[in-house]
Amino acid sequence: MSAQEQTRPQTIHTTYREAMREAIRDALIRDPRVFLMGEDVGRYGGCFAVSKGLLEEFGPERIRDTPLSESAFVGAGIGAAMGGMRPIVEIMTVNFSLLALDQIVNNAATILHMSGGQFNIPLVIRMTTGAGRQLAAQHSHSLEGWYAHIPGIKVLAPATLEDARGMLWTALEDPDPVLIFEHGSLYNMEGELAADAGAVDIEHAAIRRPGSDLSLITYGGTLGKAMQAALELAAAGIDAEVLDLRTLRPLDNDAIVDSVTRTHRAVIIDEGWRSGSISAEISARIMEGTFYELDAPVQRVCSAEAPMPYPKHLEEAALPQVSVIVETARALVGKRD
Amino acid sequence: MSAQEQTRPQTIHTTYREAMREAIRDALIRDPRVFLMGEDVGRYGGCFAVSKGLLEEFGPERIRDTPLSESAFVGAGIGAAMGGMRPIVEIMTVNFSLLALDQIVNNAATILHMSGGQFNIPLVIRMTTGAGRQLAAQHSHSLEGWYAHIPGIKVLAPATLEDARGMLWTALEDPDPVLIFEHGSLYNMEGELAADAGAVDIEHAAIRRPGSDLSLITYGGTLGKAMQAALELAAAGIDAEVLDLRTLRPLDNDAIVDSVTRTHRAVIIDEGWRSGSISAEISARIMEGTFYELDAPVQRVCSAEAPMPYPKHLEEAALPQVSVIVETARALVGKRD
Amino acid sequence: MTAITSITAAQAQPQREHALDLFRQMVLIRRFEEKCAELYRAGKIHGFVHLYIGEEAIAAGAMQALAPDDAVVATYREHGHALVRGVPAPAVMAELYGKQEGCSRGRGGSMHLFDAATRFYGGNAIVGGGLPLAVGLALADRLARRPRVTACFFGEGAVAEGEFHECLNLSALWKLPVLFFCENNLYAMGTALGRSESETDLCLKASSYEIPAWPVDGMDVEACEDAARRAAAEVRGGGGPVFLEFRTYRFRAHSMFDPQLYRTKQEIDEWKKRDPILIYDGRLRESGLLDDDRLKRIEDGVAAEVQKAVDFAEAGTWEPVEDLTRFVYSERTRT
Amino acid sequence: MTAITSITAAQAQPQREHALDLFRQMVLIRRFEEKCAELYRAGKIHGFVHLYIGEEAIAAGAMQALAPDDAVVATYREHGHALVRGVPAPAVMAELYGKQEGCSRGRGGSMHLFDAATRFYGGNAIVGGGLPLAVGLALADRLARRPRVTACFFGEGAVAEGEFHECLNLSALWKLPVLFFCENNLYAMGTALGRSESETDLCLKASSYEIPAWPVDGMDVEACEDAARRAAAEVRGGGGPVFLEFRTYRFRAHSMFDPQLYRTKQEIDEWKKRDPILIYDGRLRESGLLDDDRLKRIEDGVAAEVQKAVDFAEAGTWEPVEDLTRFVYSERTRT
Ligand SMILES: Cc1ncc(C[n+]2csc(CCOP(=O)(O)OP(=O)(O)O)c2C)c(N)n1
Ligand SMILES: Cc1ncc(C[n+]2csc(CCOP(=O)(O)OP(=O)(O)O)c2C)c(N)n1
Ligand SMILES: [Mg+2]
Ligand SMILES: [Mg+2]
Repeated sequence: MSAQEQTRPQTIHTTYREAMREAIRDALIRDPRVFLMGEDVGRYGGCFAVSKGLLEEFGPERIRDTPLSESAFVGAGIGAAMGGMRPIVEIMTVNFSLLALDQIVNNAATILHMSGGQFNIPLVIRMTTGAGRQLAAQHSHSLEGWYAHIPGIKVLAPATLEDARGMLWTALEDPDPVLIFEHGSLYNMEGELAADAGAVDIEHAAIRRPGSDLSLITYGGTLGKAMQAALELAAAGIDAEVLDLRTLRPLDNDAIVDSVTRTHRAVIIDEGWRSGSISAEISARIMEGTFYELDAPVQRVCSAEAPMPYPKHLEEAALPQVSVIVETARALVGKRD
Repeated sequence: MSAQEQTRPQTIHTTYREAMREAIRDALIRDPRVFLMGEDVGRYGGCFAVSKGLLEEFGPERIRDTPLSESAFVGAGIGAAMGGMRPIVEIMTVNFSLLALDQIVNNAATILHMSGGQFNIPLVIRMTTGAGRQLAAQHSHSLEGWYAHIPGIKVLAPATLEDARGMLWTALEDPDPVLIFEHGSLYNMEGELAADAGAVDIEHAAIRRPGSDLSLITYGGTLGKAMQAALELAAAGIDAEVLDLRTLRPLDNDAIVDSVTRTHRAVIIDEGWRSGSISAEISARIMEGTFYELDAPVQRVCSAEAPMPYPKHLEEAALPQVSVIVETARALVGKRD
Repeated sequence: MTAITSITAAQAQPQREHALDLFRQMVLIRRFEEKCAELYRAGKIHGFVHLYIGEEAIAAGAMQALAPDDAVVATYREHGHALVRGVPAPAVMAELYGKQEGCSRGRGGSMHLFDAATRFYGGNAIVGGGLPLAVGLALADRLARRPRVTACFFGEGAVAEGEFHECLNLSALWKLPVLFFCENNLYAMGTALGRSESETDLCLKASSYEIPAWPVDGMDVEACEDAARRAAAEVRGGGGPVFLEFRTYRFRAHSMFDPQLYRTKQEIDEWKKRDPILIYDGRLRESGLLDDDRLKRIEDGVAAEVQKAVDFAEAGTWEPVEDLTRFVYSERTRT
Repeated sequence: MTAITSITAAQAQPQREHALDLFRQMVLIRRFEEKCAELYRAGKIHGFVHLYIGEEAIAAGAMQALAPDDAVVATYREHGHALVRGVPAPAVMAELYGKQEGCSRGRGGSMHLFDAATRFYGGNAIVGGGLPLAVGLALADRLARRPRVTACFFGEGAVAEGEFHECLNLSALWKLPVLFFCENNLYAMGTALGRSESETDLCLKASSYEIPAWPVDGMDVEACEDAARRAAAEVRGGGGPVFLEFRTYRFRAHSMFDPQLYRTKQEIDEWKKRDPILIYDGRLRESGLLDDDRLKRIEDGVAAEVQKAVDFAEAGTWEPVEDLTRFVYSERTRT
């Protein structure tokens, strides 16, 4: 055992928001080609305060406030990436990204392939996703799984402080467009982070809790709920594994299949609307990859198929909840044959 | 047996394109609130000649050419529907619908729910979908399955002359937004249609060929390929059932589960990119609905996960083909345990 | 191009009752929203709430040009518009609480007020998202040969969105009866107009679609009313849309979470001298229509109305969880 | 607002060689595309093909203003732009055949010509879809302090798209070096300009963003060159974007499937009198630069070049099916 391994790394107490900000700062310092552009990233201090202070530190050329023109500034990010820069484009929330979808799907995702490999697009697009803050039907979408349908882009969903801190740099080093979805309810998440935390891989899912009785498969905003459910299940004598997908495109198929091959049962937890969500893809992958190892049908805990209502009680009823995960898992394990 | 049933109905020889045009004509004649609006639906004669001749018959108020402004004219369709009209909005192809996605997802799909039931939106949006005509990466998308993720809208995929003729009126009678996806390769499809063909139900999938050995589940542009595959399988002694989903949202869950419960095996054929396609949802529904009846894992035949290349041989390689369906089905049936 | 006329403060002596009613409407919005801020802090109202304080003259004035069967489309900053349009204050407050007695059954909250009875089509939280709806409502009226107009309110931030341009063009091309009411409060969240538009004269943009357009003093309720009436008359005449730029200022933060780093206290104080209620108060006193006594009666009446709204909201009930997916699709049978 | 100046036919006597080269470029485009039409009918080329015939003066003239390290963004009607920009004719033709020797490896076809060597960024089949890319390329140059410009060609139909407006505003606001080259051929498929724009003076739209803009006779190759040079000089000076409206006409159908119900034969014939090649032919003859003999040599040279392109395409190979998913993501390792 080396000296390094013996010393426990120093940690700092931080939040998901600060980890994300540090990641942006770090990138701006490391690479002069990096700049941040989006609505109110500068003078306002960032819609969710992620970019607060960066304008003062890096100036308006590199912390670039844009007009309300999602299609133009996302497309300009694509062009700037082709022109040799490393743009980080922030779309305030995933709901507004629909206005830029043509640029993302018809340009960012296609140009490398349809140019026969000539023009790659090293662009990072960050956006907030998800519900939980009573923002109602036009501000609560979870469309990261939907984006994961598009070949040519990569889709990340950092769920931990490490990933909030580390995924951005890896994404910026990637030669292709990478979308990072930050769940709005995570920004205030606090915890310890290694003082020297840095880039992380974006190719592998992570087992956040090993277990043997069933796999809880999830990502992003629902990881915390899955962990909580695993705790409650443990109390009931059920040993749940929690798999954090981390990257939704490309999916880490091996990790999914391995986990379920060991546990023989799976519950997928996904804040997207159930029908056509990424949870369906995961279920299909399990079907295809380890059908004969399944002891019971894979289950899904997703959001109710309705636009998100404003009042707290209805929003909670619409979203995946710990109690439902626990219940679903218990029923599944009970169904042993 | 009544006299009516004994007389074989008169049929006419027609095409999918003409059936669609007759459906539009019929709607314009029946209901003065109906109008057609979109790019080049009038003077040009319709991008795929569907609306040819309608301008002359109904005039420019009701056959309304629009500027290249997808977001505005789709949104105007939503507004006009709320204002008491029954608009048929044509988006030239699904690729351009991305420019109108904000209006479809954030307004059309949400307003009834978030207004507490006050404002329904009796809007029909028609668009061409799919590949097969060497139109390359920006004109060959199959996003109907993607749209099927959105609660609040309905998604139809007419694959037969009857459905091309009959789905529109039913969609117009529906109080909510309905999207109709017409696969571009179907327009020239010829065949016999009952002279008195009219509205059809949009709630049920249809068994286009009954069978007992496995279910081929598909819709829209790939129905023909599935039927052809069933023929070839029959020659090899395998009796395949072909289920045409017809409506992708809401899915006819019972039909899917019933069919697979009888055949114990399923192959889903879908022109969408595999990951996150509607085929994943169907696989997940089978997992959830009839897992214990499955004799083998459900398989999917989808498009390659790449932007569509232009040359014929690559386009064909990218798309689901009869030979692959047959091969997949044979392997699946061989896998009896 | 269309001539640009500057409308200064109203000249005509308004009817006594009407003037006091305008004043009262502004006071109602102000007190209602002050209460909202209080209730937000008290944890009764949640989510995003955008106050209209400082901009009351626009809704109060412009809405006078509309008849009951005209339509209104607004943004997420629409409490004032809903109140002046006639959505009952209790129904608005109950909506902010999320109670099922709210004007959107409690499902919309502050950003999504809807009301069929007054043809109030939202409450849209996507910047620019309401404009196409307004164009479509006007198209329906045109096709049905109904002499209605649709008023569409939006902030100057929306001018940068592509949808703004598509909608101006489409409505002008088809000569549709839309009133584009741009509320230029100089900021879109933290982005000053000069940092979002290369040309800050917004009327020029409307002119580039052959749409008549002129700026209005948005702090003067009578100027707002006059301009809106003139515009509405033009639109009803069949000449197509009109664009008005109401120049105003929001006195409060963008929403409840805004440290306002992007503007100075002095700038805010400067504008507060032009408080539309203050100004109109002065004018009404000058012309003898208002005195302390009458003011008190107005304030008392408004306070009672606001209290009634709060009581109604407090007494309201939660929509049962079982109804979560009701109205994803219509319950009505075919029409 | 910006002054609008009308540029008439070029005044300066161009250099002899340069003039003949301009002429030759136009002839190359014409003959190349005539061959395309023939090959399409022969089943060698497929998909959507949009011919530029009639509009050659714009690409041939405007491209002269660009240096080798400037960038070009075009539309689906871009054969001419690619050829003049220097993408080798054989590589273009092989692309139309779908052969892997094509400039996009055969994957793009007619609507998606790409070429890194000449900084030719497509070939975009979404109307308006290339404009944001041009803005971004220019932004990169600005941030990297490179004195380059980006020329963005698009049709007048794109002016109705929201993206057009967002991009004009963004580039003007940030003073980015973009040349917006609008090819106004009066029709977007079957939709005449007057049926798609309420205000058909396109330069007015650019002016509403404070972008200098003027119309150019798009049938006069020297006028196109002069205007583009003037615009490029202005843009290189750091003043931000310039918008040029090239007035032109397409002589052929929109694509290969268009019965042209929306315009009359007379109208087409009227415009054909202004055929840019015919006009320049006349002018060159007048000034003694062209005679039958020289014309024959040019035509022969072009014919040989086109034939070489066809031969190259014919001899080209199909990309192996195994490569179908290559370049969905980059093969390069991290940069
Ligand atoms: C398409 C879209 N982008 C971004 C936002 C976030 N956002 C909400 S309000 C706002 C500012 C809008 O400013 P303006 O239109 O001037 O209206 P105001 O708030 O000043 O009344 C922004 C950026 C949004 N709601 N929609
Ligand atoms: C967003 C979008 N909508 C519709 C189309 C279909 N379409 C292709 S070309 C075209 C006409 C464009 O006209 P214009 O911009 O004037 O260019 P031109 O073809 O005249 O060169 C249309 C409607 C498209 N490609 N993209
Ligand atoms: Mg504003
Ligand atoms: Mg054109």
